[in-house]
Amino acid sequence: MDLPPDPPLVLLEGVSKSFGAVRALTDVTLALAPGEAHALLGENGAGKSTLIKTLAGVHRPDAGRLLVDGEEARFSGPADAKAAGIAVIYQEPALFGDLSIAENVYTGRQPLRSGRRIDTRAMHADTTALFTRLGVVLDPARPARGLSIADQQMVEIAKALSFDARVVVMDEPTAALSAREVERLFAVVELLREQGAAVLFVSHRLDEVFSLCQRATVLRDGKHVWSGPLTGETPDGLVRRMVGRELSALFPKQDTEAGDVLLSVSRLTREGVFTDVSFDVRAGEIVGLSGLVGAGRSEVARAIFGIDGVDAGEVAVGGKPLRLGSPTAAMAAGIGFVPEDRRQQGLVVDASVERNVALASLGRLSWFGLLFGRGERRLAEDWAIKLSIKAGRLGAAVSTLSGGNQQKVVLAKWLSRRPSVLIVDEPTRGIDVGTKAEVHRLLSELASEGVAVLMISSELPEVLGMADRVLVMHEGRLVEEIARADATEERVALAAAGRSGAES
Amino acid sequence: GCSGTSKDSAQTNAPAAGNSAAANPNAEIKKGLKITYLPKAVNNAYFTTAQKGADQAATALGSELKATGPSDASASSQVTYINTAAQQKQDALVLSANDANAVAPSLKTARGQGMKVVTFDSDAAADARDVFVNQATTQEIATIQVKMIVDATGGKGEIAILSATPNATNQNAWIEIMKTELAKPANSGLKLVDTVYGNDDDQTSFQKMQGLLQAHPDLKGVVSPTTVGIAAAARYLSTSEYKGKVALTGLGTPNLMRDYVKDGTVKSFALWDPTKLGYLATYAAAALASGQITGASGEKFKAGDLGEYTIGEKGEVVLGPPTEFTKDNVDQFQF
Amino acid sequence: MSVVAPSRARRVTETIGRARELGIVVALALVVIPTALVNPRFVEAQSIRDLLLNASIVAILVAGQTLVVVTRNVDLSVGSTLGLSAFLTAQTFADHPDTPILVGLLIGVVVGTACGAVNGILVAAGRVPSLVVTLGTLYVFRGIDFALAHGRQINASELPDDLLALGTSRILGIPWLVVVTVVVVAAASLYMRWYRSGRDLYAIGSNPEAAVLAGIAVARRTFGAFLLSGTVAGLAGALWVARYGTVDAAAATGLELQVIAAVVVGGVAIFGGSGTVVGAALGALLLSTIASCLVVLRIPAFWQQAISGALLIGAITVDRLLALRLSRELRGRSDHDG
Amino acid sequence: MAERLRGFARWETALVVLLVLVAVVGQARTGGDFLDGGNLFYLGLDIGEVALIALPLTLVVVAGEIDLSVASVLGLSSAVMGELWNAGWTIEAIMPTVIVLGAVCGLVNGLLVTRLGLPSLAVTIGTLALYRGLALVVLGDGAVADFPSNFTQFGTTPVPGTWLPYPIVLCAVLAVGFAITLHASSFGRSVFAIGSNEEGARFSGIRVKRVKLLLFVLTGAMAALAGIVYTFRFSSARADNGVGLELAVVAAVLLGGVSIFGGRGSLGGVLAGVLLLGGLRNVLILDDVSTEVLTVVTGLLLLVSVLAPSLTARIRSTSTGRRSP
Ligand SMILES: Nc1ncnc2c1ncn2[C@@H]1O[C@H](COP(=O)(O)OP(=O)(O)OP(=O)(O)O)[C@@H](O)[C@H]1O
Ligand SMILES: Nc1ncnc2c1ncn2[C@@H]1O[C@H](COP(=O)(O)OP(=O)(O)OP(=O)(O)O)[C@@H](O)[C@H]1O
Ligand SMILES: [Mg+2]
Ligand SMILES: [Mg+2]
Repeated sequence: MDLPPDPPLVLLEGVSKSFGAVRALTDVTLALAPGEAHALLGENGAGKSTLIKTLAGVHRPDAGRLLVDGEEARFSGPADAKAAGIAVIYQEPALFGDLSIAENVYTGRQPLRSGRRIDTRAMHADTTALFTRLGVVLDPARPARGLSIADQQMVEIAKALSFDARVVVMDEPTAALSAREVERLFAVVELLREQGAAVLFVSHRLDEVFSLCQRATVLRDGKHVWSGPLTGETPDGLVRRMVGRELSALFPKQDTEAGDVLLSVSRLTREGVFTDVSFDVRAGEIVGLSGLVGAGRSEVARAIFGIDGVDAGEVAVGGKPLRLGSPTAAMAAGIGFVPEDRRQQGLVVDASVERNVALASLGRLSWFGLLFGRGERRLAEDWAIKLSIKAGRLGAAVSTLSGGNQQKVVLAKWLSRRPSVLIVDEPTRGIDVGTKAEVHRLLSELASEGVAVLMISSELPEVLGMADRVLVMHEGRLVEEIARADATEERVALAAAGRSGAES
Repeated sequence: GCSGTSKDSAQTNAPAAGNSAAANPNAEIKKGLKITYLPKAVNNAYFTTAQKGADQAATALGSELKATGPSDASASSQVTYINTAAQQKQDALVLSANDANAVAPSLKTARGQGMKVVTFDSDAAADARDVFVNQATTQEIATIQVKMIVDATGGKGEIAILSATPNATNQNAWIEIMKTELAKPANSGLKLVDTVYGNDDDQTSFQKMQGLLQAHPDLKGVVSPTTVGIAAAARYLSTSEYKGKVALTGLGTPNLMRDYVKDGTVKSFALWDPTKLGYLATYAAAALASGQITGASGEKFKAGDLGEYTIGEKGEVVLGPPTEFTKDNVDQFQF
Repeated sequence: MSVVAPSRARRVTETIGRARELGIVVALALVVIPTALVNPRFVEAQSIRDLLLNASIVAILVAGQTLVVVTRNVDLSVGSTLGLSAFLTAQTFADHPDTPILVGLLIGVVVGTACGAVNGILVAAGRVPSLVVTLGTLYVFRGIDFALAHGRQINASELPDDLLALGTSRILGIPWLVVVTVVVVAAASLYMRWYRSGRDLYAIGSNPEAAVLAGIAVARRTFGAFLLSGTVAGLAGALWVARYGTVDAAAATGLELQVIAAVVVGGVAIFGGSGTVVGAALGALLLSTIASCLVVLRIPAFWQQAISGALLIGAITVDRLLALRLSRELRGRSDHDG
Repeated sequence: MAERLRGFARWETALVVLLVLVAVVGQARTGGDFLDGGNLFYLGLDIGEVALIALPLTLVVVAGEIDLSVASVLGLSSAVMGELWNAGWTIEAIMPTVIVLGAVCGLVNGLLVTRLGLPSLAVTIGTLALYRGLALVVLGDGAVADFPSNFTQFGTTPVPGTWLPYPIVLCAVLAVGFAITLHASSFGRSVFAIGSNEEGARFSGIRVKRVKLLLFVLTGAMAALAGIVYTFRFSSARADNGVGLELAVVAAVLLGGVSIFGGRGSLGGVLAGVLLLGGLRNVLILDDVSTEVLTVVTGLLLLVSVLAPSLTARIRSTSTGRRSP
């Protein structure tokens, strides 16, 4: 075990955590030294957020212990972690929409004046000062509801900084930020380090990791794989540690002949969200839709499927115009849609696996609206075998399944309808390595059967490995289309950042 | 309607399961009769007082009196209790009906099973009970209220009525006759301008009284033919600037109204003694259950301390004229 | 990133924020002015005092209910709590005529607080939906009330005059009861506006999961909100005795619906997170004023309830449309500076 | 969550056990009066309207909404029935008209909830006042009581040769329909999906608004039907018929194990809940237990119905070291 030179500020030792059947963490050890920026790396679902939530007092570990300043600490809730000087920026911003930005920053710690009253003026001034440090212009008095993801993330960062914490944990703080804000953030982190704080940093962008951090810890499938200084490490080396095998094996996209145009989107516009989006997807093709978080990719998919209305533009499926604004019409036309947020949108997690699988096929399974016999069960059994869904019983609630298996349930739900056009939004978010490969194999297989697949993904390697063509969105516009042969990580990333067209 | 059942084509409800048995005026009152006392609602002070009389009568008669009832005075809430009494094979039921019609079907069924039914205070449909013990005739009650308001206002000006619920059988009957009385030339100085409903709820009545006074700047008097309403109205008047300017009268209990007749808010009000009403109704029930009477007009029965009563038209027994209370006599009454 | 100048943004949000209370004031004016034109008596001192008095007890309850509703809960038991505390207060005075007024009032407050504590423990520690819990305690408290009262009605003649005077006497022309109401509403509104624990209530209702992550003691605060709602209902019960002078076990039956209606009309979101005590108290005033106006305008008795119902629906519809507009406004602005 | 589900399943079992207990103890305490045909007939009559309204309301609550205006719709339909009868309409024409009227009341609730996105709790508190007010406008303080006996007898006499009241027979037939709709139809699956995760339902192509609208309409129509039954049973059409009944219905639905947050519940549980509340009331009244005890028992049952499943779920989750959200 490689331990940092100084006694660690915080030491997590042999921590394990399970959620039902999912082992999110197994015997993980992590040490944070004062004055260091420490990267926590791993694939989606490796257990990074779980480890962080354990550190933050949100989860109680099943085994292992937590030492702060060498003393064993027991957090019964986030308040205890805060009191111990640990500030956390969670992966999903958790703001109070009805409260002002300043109050969000200072929840429970508002500056007071006489009579223990909240000093609003001081609070606003302090907030403005924090934002100035971060180079953001936000009105501290406005409610947090309606803030963009990036602004929400900045509020979260300001909140963590306002603590003067000794340990600052950041779970993918940069995912939604542009280069300028990232720079500011890094400057602030440097400052924190100089003051002797420890920073735990999660990011999928390895260049950021190398420029910011001194040491790193890699998790794979909830297990500790490696800890050490970053000097002398290469990005490839880290990736190999995270993935555990060579990348190419992961993306077995078979080559197929593209057929007729099955999905045709033209000049689709939803004001303030995306503008003038046009593209085609052909039978047998997987088209990747890339871009930064917040670029509006999910919104395009939602509009095609009829969840949101549009202000202009048309969609045709198999040459026939589609009535927009109605998921029922989209389904009838042969579109299937695996949404990005499986717990909220993809599944009814309290309901059983079979109910979920059958939910989009009720019309077909019923006879004059009545569900007789075991139609749902049979459908679910069928697809559980096809996709090797691991569930105790098909009658068990989906919430008891592991993330990957939940994702497979969503896929089963849509594949069982035999769609001609399949839209998948972040199909592998939060699912483990093995399952990810399986999902990729499935998508590839579907394409080879003549389905038109539109795949939205934030993971560049996934897009590059799977897509026949890559479309890139930036701030609501389609900025580039790149053929598979020309698609490189750099080119897609540049386009996503809005700096395309430098070369063609 | 061409072939369906409409009001014109339908026969009205079948006549009551008639009392074929003949009365035996000399029959002894049976001992240990089981009688259920069923007020409009259990938490109503008026009925709690009446129950005292019923208890006295039951003790005197050697009967077993059981008081029960719903907590709200809605139209149908008594039916369960009527059914239960029938199920428990009670000999007689002493009842003040929340709704004359709603209780009728279950009363008929219960009578079919041999239970005798006496209504008091508020009648049920005439064919659904044996005897109705009326506190006073509708005419008497209406007349005395008109007389009191004429006295209080000097017979001139606008008046209004603050009643119980819009559906209250008694109040509506009294109000009808009061209107007829007011239409007489002798009372032409009084003009009835409004009728409002306090739902026999203290707070609502209180606020409806306020509203009345604001809505009618020239109002000279208010008649409230309900004990809850008059008490609430008096309380409002006594502390408002209208005290002494707007007259109030109606039906109230001495205990609730004592302060207000003494401080001059109210000159007079009327009521019968609810204790006597409960007492008489229980005697009637026992007489019926013992076969002394059948409820036919002209039959006579003895009601303990109250003396002998004769059954009148439609099986009605009248307790006696209402008493008018003023500051001079109110202290003689405790109920 | 936002590049909107803060001054402009602040102005927009604040105007819209205030508009919700302003809206109720305007609605009040719309109700009062025409009525006063038809019947000038409506705005005389006695009448205005009566309007305020009529709204006062509900307004007190509304102050407590707002605390609860803001946390994304609801307290349906306030009517029963009030009834129980009113009866016990009245009984104390009736059976022990020497009881000092303040002690008697305190008894009501303590009874209410105890009821609130029961609700609070069940909801916060049992982690069960407050709607069901308080529907249950609505029955339980009322049943206990019935059992204790046993048909007894306590009336003004059994109560000390000093107590009754509290319900009718005035200071500087303002009825005492109204003064107490204003104090309660002001205290609750200051608490929710200026104190950390008050702001926590908004946070809990706005985003319960985030509240846990932010280290807010959700269970304790929720308990506190129910406790205070009970305390306030207890106080309202004691004042009820003073105001109406007649109490039986059925006092304030069904009042909970009026209270919730006032809260909703007053702009408190039924799913928590937003709304003010002042707004809700104005809502109570609006509803009771409407009821008075209908009488004063000589709207036939049978129409009054239908009209109040329609106005209630109208009020929440307008409130909803305003809120939708506000959120569209906010979204529109962040879209354009993206 | 699974524990929770199993907990609920067990609550329904517990309801049946409680029912049997009430029957046995009731039978013993009342000297055999409880399970007597005549008494069962009364019991059936007493729960008839509550049961009729509880059927559709179960679906509404499972879908995550609530309708507090049901008792007012009942009152309005009763008042309109009386008014139309006075106007010389035939019963055969009045009944469908009144049911359509109830459906329209439900439609108004539904439109306010689905089109304007208002919370159903607030909307139906408003229409609770509105519909009751309209009933008063229609019939005022009048009571119409001269309905023909060949109709009122459906509310006052049992089915010949049995102790079964007609409303219960009607209710049983409809209950089968509602049970199939909720538990064995694609519509029912949609209702559950909407209740547990409205957004997820929308993403599955379920027409959330339409389903909810339909449920409110159905509830209105059933409340009107209950109004007809009520009117015949008491031979009395009045504007204040059924005041306060909404709490009894909601209590029965919740007691039946339906989650107020939607997504969980069964029609069998609700029927058991209706029977338990009605049966217990009946036993207690027969046993001369006072009204106050009745009220307390109703409240306690409600508390137990939510606390029991939640506590068992919690005990399990602490044993697995897990925190419930
Ligand atoms: N509350 C929960 N209940 C059940 N399973 C959970 C829960 N939280 C996380 N998991 C599972 O634990 C595993 C680890 O999840 P975690 O969020 O820690 O991954 P991560 O490394 O942060 O991934 P990402 O890079 O996508 O954020 C996943 O399989 C996930 O589905
Ligand atoms: N800069 C911004 N200004 C205003 N709103 C924004 C901005 N960025 C994102 N949003 C809003 O935030 C929401 C989230 O967008 P979302 O993150 O789903 O986009 P996306 O491109 O699909 O990203 P991903 O799928 O990677 O999460 C959208 O409703 C979008 O309108
Ligand atoms: Mg994560
Ligand atoms: Mg997205």
